[in-house]
Amino acid sequence: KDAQQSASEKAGPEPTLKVGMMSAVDAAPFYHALEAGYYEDEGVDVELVLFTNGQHRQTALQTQQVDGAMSDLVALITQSTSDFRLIGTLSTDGAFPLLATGPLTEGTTVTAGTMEISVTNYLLDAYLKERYAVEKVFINEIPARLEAVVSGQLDTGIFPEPFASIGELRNLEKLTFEGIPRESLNIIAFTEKALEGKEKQIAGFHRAYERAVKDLQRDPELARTALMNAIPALPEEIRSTMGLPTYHTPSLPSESFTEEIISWTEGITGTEYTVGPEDLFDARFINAL
Amino acid sequence: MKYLRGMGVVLLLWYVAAFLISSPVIPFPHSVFIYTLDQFVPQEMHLHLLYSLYRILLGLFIALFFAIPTGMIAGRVPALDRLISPVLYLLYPLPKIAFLPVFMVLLGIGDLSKIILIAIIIYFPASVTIRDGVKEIPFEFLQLAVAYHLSRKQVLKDIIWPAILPRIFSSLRITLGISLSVLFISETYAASYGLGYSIMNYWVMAQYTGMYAAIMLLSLLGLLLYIIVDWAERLCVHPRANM
Amino acid sequence: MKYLRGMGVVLLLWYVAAFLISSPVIPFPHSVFIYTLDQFVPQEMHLHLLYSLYRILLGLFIALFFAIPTGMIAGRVPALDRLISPVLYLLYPLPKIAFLPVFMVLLGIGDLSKIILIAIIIYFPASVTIRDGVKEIPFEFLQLAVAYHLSRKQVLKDIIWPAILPRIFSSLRITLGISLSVLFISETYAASYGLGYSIMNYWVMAQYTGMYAAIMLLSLLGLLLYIIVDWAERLCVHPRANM
Amino acid sequence: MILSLTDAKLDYPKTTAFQHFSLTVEDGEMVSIIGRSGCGKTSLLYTIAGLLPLSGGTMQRAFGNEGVALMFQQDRLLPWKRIIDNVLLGLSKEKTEEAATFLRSMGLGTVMHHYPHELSGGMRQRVALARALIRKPNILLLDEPLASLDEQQREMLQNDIKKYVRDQGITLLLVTHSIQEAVFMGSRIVMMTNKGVSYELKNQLHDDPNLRTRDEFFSMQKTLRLHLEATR
Amino acid sequence: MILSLTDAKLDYPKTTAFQHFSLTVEDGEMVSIIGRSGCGKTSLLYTIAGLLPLSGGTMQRAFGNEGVALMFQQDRLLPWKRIIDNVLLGLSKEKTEEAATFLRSMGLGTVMHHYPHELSGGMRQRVALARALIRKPNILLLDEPLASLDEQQREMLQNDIKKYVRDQGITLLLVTHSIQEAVFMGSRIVMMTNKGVSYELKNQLHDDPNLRTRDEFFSMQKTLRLHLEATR
Ligand SMILES: Nc1ncnc2c1ncn2[C@@H]1O[C@H](COP(=O)(O)OP(=O)(O)OP(=O)(O)O)[C@@H](O)[C@H]1O
Ligand SMILES: Nc1ncnc2c1ncn2[C@@H]1O[C@H](COP(=O)(O)OP(=O)(O)OP(=O)(O)O)[C@@H](O)[C@H]1O
Ligand SMILES: [Mg+2]
Ligand SMILES: [Mg+2]
Repeated sequence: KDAQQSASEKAGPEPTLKVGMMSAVDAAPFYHALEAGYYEDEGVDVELVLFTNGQHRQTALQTQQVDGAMSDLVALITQSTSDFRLIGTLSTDGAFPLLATGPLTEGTTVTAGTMEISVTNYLLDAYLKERYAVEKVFINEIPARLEAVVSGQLDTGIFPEPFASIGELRNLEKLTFEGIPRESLNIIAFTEKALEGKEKQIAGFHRAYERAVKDLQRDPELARTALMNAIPALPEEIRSTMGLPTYHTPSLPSESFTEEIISWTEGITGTEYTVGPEDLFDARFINAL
Repeated sequence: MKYLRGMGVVLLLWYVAAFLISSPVIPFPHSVFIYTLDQFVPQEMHLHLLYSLYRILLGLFIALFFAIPTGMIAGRVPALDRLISPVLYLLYPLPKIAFLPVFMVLLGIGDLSKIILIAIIIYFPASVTIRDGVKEIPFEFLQLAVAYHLSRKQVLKDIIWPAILPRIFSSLRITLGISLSVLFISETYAASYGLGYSIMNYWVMAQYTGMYAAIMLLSLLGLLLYIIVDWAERLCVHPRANM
Repeated sequence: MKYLRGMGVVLLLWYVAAFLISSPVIPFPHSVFIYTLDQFVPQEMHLHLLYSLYRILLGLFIALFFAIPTGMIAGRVPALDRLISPVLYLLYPLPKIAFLPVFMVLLGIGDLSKIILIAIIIYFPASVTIRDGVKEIPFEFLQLAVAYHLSRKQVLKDIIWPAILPRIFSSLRITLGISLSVLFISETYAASYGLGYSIMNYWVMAQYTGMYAAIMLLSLLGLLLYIIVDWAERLCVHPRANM
Repeated sequence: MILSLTDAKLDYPKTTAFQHFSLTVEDGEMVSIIGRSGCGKTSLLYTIAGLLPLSGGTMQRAFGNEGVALMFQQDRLLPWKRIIDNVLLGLSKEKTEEAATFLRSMGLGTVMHHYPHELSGGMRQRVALARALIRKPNILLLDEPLASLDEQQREMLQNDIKKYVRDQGITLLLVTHSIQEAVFMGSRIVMMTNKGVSYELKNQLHDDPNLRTRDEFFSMQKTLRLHLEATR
Repeated sequence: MILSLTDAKLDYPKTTAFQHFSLTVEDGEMVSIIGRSGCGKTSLLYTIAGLLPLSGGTMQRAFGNEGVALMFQQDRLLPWKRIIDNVLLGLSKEKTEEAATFLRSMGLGTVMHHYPHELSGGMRQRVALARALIRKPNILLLDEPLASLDEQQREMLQNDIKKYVRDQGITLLLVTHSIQEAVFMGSRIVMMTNKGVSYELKNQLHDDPNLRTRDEFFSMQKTLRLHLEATR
């Protein structure tokens, strides 16, 4: 009966590729590709599932409710020891400014809000460790973190775009750090099962992404439009103030950068990860472009 | 209507809080009203409401469907209670949200998993209240049932059920509140309608006016359901020694 | 001890579930035990437990401190009930997590805000149960109180309080479960100890064995508190018509 | 023989309700039980009805639990059921007309559809009585069925119950505080203390329609009264 | 005059408990009230105690609510309080010794620290009686205080109550179904129906220590019985 079912699946319409999205600027190319019909052009049926909670998204990915999702290097690394192998296939571009009530005073202890096991924690180190003594406070929920900064409980906090721009509306100052990080930590990850079973769709997905990125590189307004349309509840005011990243042509993190993140993650979780870039990434799709 | 005054009180509290805190995290009621009329009403407000209502009612129904027998058995049969109660006590404190992964594996991310999640969350408090209610049934009535040779079914129908009916309504009120306030848990994943979904969306964007608009609707939905429960109780529960 | 059998049942269910689902999202009990003994016990398990316990007990205490009078007044004075009940009905369904920002603004990010958050979450179900309990006090006893000219204080002490004491224990049981299962909400921000915090962290790392170890501790903590509540009830509540 | 207790004993956690109690009741007998307040009469009826197990001694019953109907000393009406439904408790709806007839004959025709809390104490007691009578059991246990009624109604119901029980061939055990009632209703009057049966009297004139006016009616009462006083 | 009702009326939602009821009670009087079951006696006591407002007519009371003590027809003991504490309900702990004395004199010395559910029906009634008596009110309202007691205890308590009430100068309103009791206890016997007072009798021999053996004792009972029959 199972065989029958899978046979009919093969014979029937192409299976949908479900990819989990977050309300972040990384999502712009994916949504632009959807609007522009690039997935259809590639002959893949892509469904973008927007999550409001990163944890839920990650869980949906682990339990194969979605085939792939926006994720990050730290998650890939920490989960490499768990029983969920997630494979990164494509770096995406995000922006993670700090928000503060004013310029940070050098030499003092800066209290900063972030999430413990996440890229934002790494970035905070990367941004501030050189010049400030940083005292981290872990507040996972972004709105709560924002209020902690606004009300002066914290000196600063890290916020992904477009959220940082919303914070700006509350008279906070956006602090950006050019050139940090060297490479993007954000990545699209797929489950092993999806990589096996939906190879064709994933390849098309990447091609569509490449096309979309080219569009966005040409006209950043397109990214703003895609985000405004895709993400519910985005205030109209931030359409123009939203800090967009440079959308790069599809790539994967370099080996050295990956090693750096692995050792940083080891420091945070106190666990040793016996993985290398080759275990974390699958470059097939990038290479095929 | 008596509920209007209560709403007035809440409104007043809200104004006072908004005034005192004077931060966007508590917007003023009027701006929330305006937002609701502007944004919610013309758009898909009814869809959000209906989806949430549907999930809650079904969740409540499923939970009570299992909780009432559990509570009755645990309350009536001490031997089984010795087994059931520790199980309830062990499972009740589990943070249900941490079982999201299990839910997703078992039930996917569709409506079913949302409804079951609500049902499971409220199953426990409902079982515990009903069990406690059954244990409080006056011994005289149970002795009467023995003396008059009531069959199991009759004991249930004529003694236990009417005796705990007020408790069932009480537990309905508790679980209704819980299910509304955890709606956002079940509607944070893979939903595109529902008040919890709206609240979450506005929340992650720190759009407090919109969030409060959705919360206000949730709260009014709650009040409406409560009015219905209170009214149903007046209908179903026997009149008691009065004045 | 009777609780052991219940634990056996849960363990059995757990094994069955783990076997049937056979996904890492439900690890087998023995691996969780081993993990607990290996990782938790030598490290800071007691700190996590104590922090959580402290927050829960204080939260419960504060909630009941306000809920008992609210419930009593609403249950006794119909005029005030007409005001209080709609307010409760309107505020109860609010998703408390959405008010996290308000908490930050008002109470900061320290322990106080966590405790108050728990207290507010359980204040509502506690008030509603107690109110319903007071409304169910047999009219005969209230009439007796009038006929024997009991002062307000005496009515409270001699009639209302003993009559609703079982209800208070019942609501304690409900709110205990709620407060344990929402612990992770309050411990997800600015915490570095607490079972909710551990659960969250393990979850983020998809370390389900560790997560289950923390959940198991939470569940055992819950059982322990329940045993205490049951025992306290047997001590406090008058013996009733027996056999 | 429908019921026989031998050296029966019933203990509560703190007290012994009765002990050394022996009694044999023949089929169709009407036994009145009298005794001081607290001597164990109610407890005795509970044991016979199967609600409490004996702590000592033996009991033989020629009927199952289904064959007993017990009217409790307190009315124990279910507050959530109308009067007529209280009477019909556990019975099929077919008996509704019969229940209504019972209630009407007890002067409760107008309150049949009221709830118990809307009735006076005496009315409630009559409802409880009707609830027991309508069952037509093998053995009927009445625990002070008429205590809250006025003398007239009492006499009337005494007559009615006696006739009904005799017509239906029911065996009656009646606990009462009224010696007059005990003598009128009982073909045998058993006086109990918590140490067993202290005195027994056979009422030879039990079937006499003019019993109430017979001299023996009063002399039997007097005898009982004297014996009761002696047990003080 | 301590109490006066004029054309008093009390309505329940579905029934009228009583109407056209007029009664004046002098200070220190002992009034027995008799009447058929359901005629409104309990309701009357409730109005006098201030538990229910009249629906019509007027009532004058020369005492505040504090001056009344009502013994309910059902015992209404609080199940969570020990017997002694039930008696002391609302009173200061200083009265403990007095309460114990009361209980002992009623034969309840051994169960003073038990809970109500451990007592027999008659024992409970005595506790409720003790609870009312210990209050020494201006006016004492007893609703069938001795209905569940055996004849001996009944007579003994009748004597005790009568003596106590007279010694303390308490005004007594006693509802009873026993005509014998009504005559023995009452300096005046009032017969009521739900349409008002139907008959009144002054008991001239009320203070006579040998009342129980006087012929008039029986003839008064007979008169009342006849009148009661007439109200059928
Ligand atoms: N449920 C109970 N638990 C403990 N003791 C009880 C219980 N019921 C009765 N008793 C005790 O048992 C004895 C007999 O009680 P029982 O009710 O049988 O007396 P009774 O003869 O019916 O008295 P009454 O005429 O007052 O109704 C009493 O001393 C009483 O205190
Ligand atoms: N709480 C109540 N609600 C409605 N009706 C009531 C209530 N209490 C009594 N009644 C009705 O009022 C009438 C008088 O009742 P009451 O209890 O005063 O009678 P009573 O003279 O005390 O009778 P009894 O001798 O049987 O105790 C009855 O017809 C009864 O049905
Ligand atoms: Mg008895
Ligand atoms: Mg009465």
